[in-house]
Amino acid sequence: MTLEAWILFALVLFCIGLYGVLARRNLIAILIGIELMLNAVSVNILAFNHFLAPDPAVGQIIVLFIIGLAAAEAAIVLSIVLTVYRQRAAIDVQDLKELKG
Amino acid sequence: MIAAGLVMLISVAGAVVAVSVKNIVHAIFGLGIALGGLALAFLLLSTPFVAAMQVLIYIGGITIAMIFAVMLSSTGKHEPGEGARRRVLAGIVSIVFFIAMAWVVVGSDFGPLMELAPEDMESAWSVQAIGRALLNDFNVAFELLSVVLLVAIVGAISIASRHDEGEDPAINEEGGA
Amino acid sequence: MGDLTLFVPEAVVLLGAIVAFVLSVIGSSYRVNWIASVIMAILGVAMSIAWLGAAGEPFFPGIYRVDAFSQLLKVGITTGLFLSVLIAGNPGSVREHSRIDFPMFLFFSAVGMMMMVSATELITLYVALELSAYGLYILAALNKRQREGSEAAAKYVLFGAASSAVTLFGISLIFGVARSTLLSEIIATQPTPLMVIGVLLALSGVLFKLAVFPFHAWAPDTYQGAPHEAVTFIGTASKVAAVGVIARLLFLAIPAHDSLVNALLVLCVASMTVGNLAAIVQNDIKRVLAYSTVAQAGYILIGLVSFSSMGVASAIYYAVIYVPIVFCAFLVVCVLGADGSNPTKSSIAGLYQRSPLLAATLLVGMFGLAGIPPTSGFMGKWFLFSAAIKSDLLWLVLIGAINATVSLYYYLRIIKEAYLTPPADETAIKVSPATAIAAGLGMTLVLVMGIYPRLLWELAEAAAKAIN
Amino acid sequence: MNHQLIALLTVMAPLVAFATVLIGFRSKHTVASSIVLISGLVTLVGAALLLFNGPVDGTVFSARWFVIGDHVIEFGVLLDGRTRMMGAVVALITFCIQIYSLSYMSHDPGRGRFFAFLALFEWSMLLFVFASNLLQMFIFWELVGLASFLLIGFWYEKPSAVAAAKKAFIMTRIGDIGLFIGLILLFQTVGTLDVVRITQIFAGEGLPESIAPGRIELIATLLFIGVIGKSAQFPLHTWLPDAMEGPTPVSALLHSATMVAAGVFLVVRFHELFLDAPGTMRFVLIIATTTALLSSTMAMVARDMKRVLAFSSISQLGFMLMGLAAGSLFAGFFHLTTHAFFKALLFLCAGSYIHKFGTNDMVAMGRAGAAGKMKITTIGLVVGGAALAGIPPLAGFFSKEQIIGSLHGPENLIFRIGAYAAAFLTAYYTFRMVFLILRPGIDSEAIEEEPAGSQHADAHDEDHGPAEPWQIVGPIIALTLGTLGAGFLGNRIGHTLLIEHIHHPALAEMAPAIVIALLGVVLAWLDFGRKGARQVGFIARLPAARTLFENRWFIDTVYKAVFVRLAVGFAKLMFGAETRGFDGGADKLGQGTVAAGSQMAKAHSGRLQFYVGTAFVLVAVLVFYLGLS
Repeated sequence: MTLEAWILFALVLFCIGLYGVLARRNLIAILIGIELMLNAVSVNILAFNHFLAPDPAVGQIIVLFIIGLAAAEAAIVLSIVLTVYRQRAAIDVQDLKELKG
Repeated sequence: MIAAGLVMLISVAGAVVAVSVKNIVHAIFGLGIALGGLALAFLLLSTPFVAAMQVLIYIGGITIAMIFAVMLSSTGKHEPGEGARRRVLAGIVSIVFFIAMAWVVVGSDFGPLMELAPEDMESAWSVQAIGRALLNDFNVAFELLSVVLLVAIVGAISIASRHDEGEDPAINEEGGA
Repeated sequence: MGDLTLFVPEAVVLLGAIVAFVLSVIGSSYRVNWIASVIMAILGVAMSIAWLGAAGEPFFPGIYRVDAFSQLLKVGITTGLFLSVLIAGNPGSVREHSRIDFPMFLFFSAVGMMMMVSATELITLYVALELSAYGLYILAALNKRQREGSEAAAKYVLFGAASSAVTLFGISLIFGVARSTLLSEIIATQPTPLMVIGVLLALSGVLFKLAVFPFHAWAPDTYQGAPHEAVTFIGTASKVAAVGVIARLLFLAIPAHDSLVNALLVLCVASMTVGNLAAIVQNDIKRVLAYSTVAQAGYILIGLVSFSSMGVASAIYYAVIYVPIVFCAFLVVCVLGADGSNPTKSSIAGLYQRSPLLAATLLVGMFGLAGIPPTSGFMGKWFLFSAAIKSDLLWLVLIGAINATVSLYYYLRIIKEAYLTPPADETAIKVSPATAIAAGLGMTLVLVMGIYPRLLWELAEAAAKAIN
Repeated sequence: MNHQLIALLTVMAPLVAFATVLIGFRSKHTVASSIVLISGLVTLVGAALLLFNGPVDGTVFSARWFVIGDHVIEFGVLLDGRTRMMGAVVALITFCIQIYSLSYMSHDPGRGRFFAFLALFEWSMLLFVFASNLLQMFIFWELVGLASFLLIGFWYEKPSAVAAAKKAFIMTRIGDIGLFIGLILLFQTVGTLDVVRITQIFAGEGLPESIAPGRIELIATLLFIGVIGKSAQFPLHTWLPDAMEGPTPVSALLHSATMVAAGVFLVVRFHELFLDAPGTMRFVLIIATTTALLSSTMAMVARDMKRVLAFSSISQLGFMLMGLAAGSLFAGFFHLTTHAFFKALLFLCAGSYIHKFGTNDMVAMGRAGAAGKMKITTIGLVVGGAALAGIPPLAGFFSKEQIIGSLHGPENLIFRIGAYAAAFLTAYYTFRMVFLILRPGIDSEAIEEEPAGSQHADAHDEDHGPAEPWQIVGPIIALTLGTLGAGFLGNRIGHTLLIEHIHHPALAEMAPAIVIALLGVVLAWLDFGRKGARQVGFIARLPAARTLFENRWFIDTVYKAVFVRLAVGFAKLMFGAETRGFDGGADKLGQGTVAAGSQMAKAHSGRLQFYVGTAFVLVAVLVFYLGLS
């Protein structure tokens, strides 16, 4: 596998994730999409790291940071999802349209 | 080569399931499959430590948390389905973005960069190297990450906390109406 | 390891976060927590000012740089933090049982911002960015009116997460091409198209924070639904930090690429126009301010896309003066919305009869935003436009100036409501001493920096030189 | 005393008064007005000392303000012929009006605030005039606008006053865009903002060679756009008639020595620069002539006395700019000075009548017996009117003669004819006003209906006490004397401006202007003045022209229509989803947008993803663009 192939693979994953973010109505499903996007970035970085990097530890560390941040982000998003659910008894993004000018 | 193809196939298939099935639990399963596939991919990219972390934190942590959230917020009703219009629009946007980026990636020449690639540096791939880097160049980020995790946990608790004492029932009723 | 004393301002703010955390955990009263926070915030401002002239690298080389640039922005950030903490003393729109946590998140977020503007390594930068962002997401969710607060936070966090994924994708491309995350090494790399696109994608996450078109759509909803005190912080300190990071990232790719500048020019014009025109038709004051933020982000971009030392200096200057200006506006929002509701044009009517102090604060804030002398907003625009003309962007200045005139329309309308419309409810508004001090401070800063721009401008020029 | 101290006292006294009153004495009216009057007196004495103890040239007081790149921007007080002369006029007129306001505003509950704003107004104007640096000039130019906004909207209970204040502020700000960009461009071109330096540079020394062709024209045009807004020239003139909503002393101030005069003074100040831009000067001449003619026609049909005066101000400002554009600094500046006297006088007389009779309508004033009851005011009116009409030997005659004289040569023929026409119309409408008030016709048909403009004969302006108390009579007498005498000060003014040769036209040259002015007066007498006149102007017999003039050539209407269209179209295009619940306010602009907005609001639910998607598409477009280049 070439570097291009890996990057294109990452891009495919990223866009599938993007599709999930844009198309899904369930807030948790949107979060799934975001996780896919983040993972696509990880693939990208490790691919660059594998083929190009002079210091392979750096790429791995970036990915570890991404994983850590993703976990933190998921915690916050999920807690917000819970409050949304408490207020509206649903986690449908289409219900989130009360704020408007 | 074949292994890589297979891994990619598994990941993409899992991802497609994750974003398309109606049942949210199934979608999380799809995500789990995709993440597992990616863990294998990381192995192929010669980063076993990251692959292990992926399994531990992502599959073991984040997806489980999602399942908990689903259980806590289950409406008991059927999941809301997406209309065709939404899907088509989302698909178009994703494809446009993909084409734009793929065009750039395919168009760029990685040859010169490859030439600069170093000889095999086995030692640099080791867990020790990661540890060393974390305590040198990345120590600020590493400390900061621990703060981020603290904030996230405290924040999640704070956001999700209810007030059972009923301090201002008026506002609660109004808000919860 | 370098000279760790350079880290004192950040350390003080971090200490403030820890103090607030401990006080919240041991369950002290909000009053105690707030007083401690105010003291720590004052210390933070004092330390930032004391460390203004500092320069060096407190940690391993290349990771984190303390210089005139970062220190000036830190002063802006801590000022925003201090003012936001000060205004959070009154019963506001933060929900009761989370109020005790409120200052802690302000401080944590501020730490993230301060480290953002000093970080010279992409991962450190990114983690700091996320720290500040997470703090803001949490703050946005703590509204008394939970239905609105949760919606605002959900929109904010999802939009934010999507744009931070794009940012990360950009960072991965930069890393791939430059094979390093140190800005000093990235700058030395010959920028390829892939890298320029990486910079563009990486910028999008920061443009999101600054609420630049097309990453602005969260702003109106979040401003409307988040607690007033949180929006005060989002509207002030986070903008300063974002300007700092944009300036840093731009220097990675622009020297070789006009097209990135052109792309930003488009965003700049679109931001100003969209923000101003949409603000005209809003009724909720917080929404007006949100769209005005979008427009102001456009003005700031004028300085950055001028891409000269003076341009960067003017953007920094504007970002810093912007803090007290916006604060003046939000102070009034906080006081009027003390019951948790959002002030609208009708609730602002007759403010002058109900509280001359608040009306004056609003007046100063609005004139500052509109750029009418002798407020600092005018000097800010003068510097921005001068920089643009120096870079032969006369047409951009023309668009900017027309936009400034359009914006006058809605700013004046708020003033008109406050001064010229009879109030529906004539009871005088009680202003607490802390709020009165905050109002006086805000107005003084706006006017002094407008009448005497010299000191700050010299600092901004030094900052722009430092980043070059 | 040295000049530095005098200058400082002169320009700063009003600020001190403003701050003191606003902080401490807003509701102690007597104290407030006394403080402001004292400051006005200090300023007047100071300005007079500066004027007569000359010549002191150059910046007498300056402080380093800030540094931009290598350029030092200084904040200072500049004394030269132009500033000393203008400063004295400002101080004198303002002081007269402050005294007048003592009586005029004596029953207003907010007069403490009023006097504070007057002081602010004076201070801004003085520092604008004395500014040693263009940026400082701009800041005080804006402050003048701000102060006039506060004063026009002073009676905020009146919605029309508030709308007028806003209109004035925004209209002049449109012009300010030009000025602002012009001054930045000027700064980039010549590398300095120092007024003296700029004057020297454009007077012939050291203009950088490398300036792109047309650059100076561009700068001058941009500066002039600011003047168009401030001095109410066509096509931004529409705010000035509406600004009548403010108290009458404010109008007097606004129309004579401050605000509108600021625009003309800017051209005076940078006359050297304008002279270096002949193309722009031609443009100025065209605009100024158009304005002078257009607003004269509007004045011919107005019934509201203040409106007639407002239109005449616009027209006279056009005259001043014509003189300046024809190249004669002296003519323009001379007319600015004399006009300040007689226009302030006319407004004070108008205020006096309005105060007494509670109406702005000239016909109603006449019927109420204005002529008999108020002797001194009536003398003032006649003198001021004659000066405005250009009857020798009053102030207006000489300065107008200078302007017409400056329009010599075949290339200016058309403008010369325009000037004569405008002068004729001026004489006509001025004496229409005089006759309507002084010789009320018994069978006057003019009293068919109350025109809309006179409805707001201010509720505040009621008949209180004696018709002509000293506070009102004093300033009127002073200004009457000024109007009688100012015409003969030409040499003195020329001397102060350091102009060596003033052309004194011979009687033969003056003859056409005198004849034309007298013709105007005679026609007005035939229409309005003679015994048994029907008091219907000849315009009224031309329905088409009358409609056109009464609707002010439909310029306001066109503006409204165009802007509403634009706003609605734009809203439909872009902001459908984001516009709801707007209360419309006074403007149609908003209503159209709301209608368009609420329609679109339904189309975009689930907006979060809509916007995320939009952002991604736009990023993709940018990526394509970057990839292509």
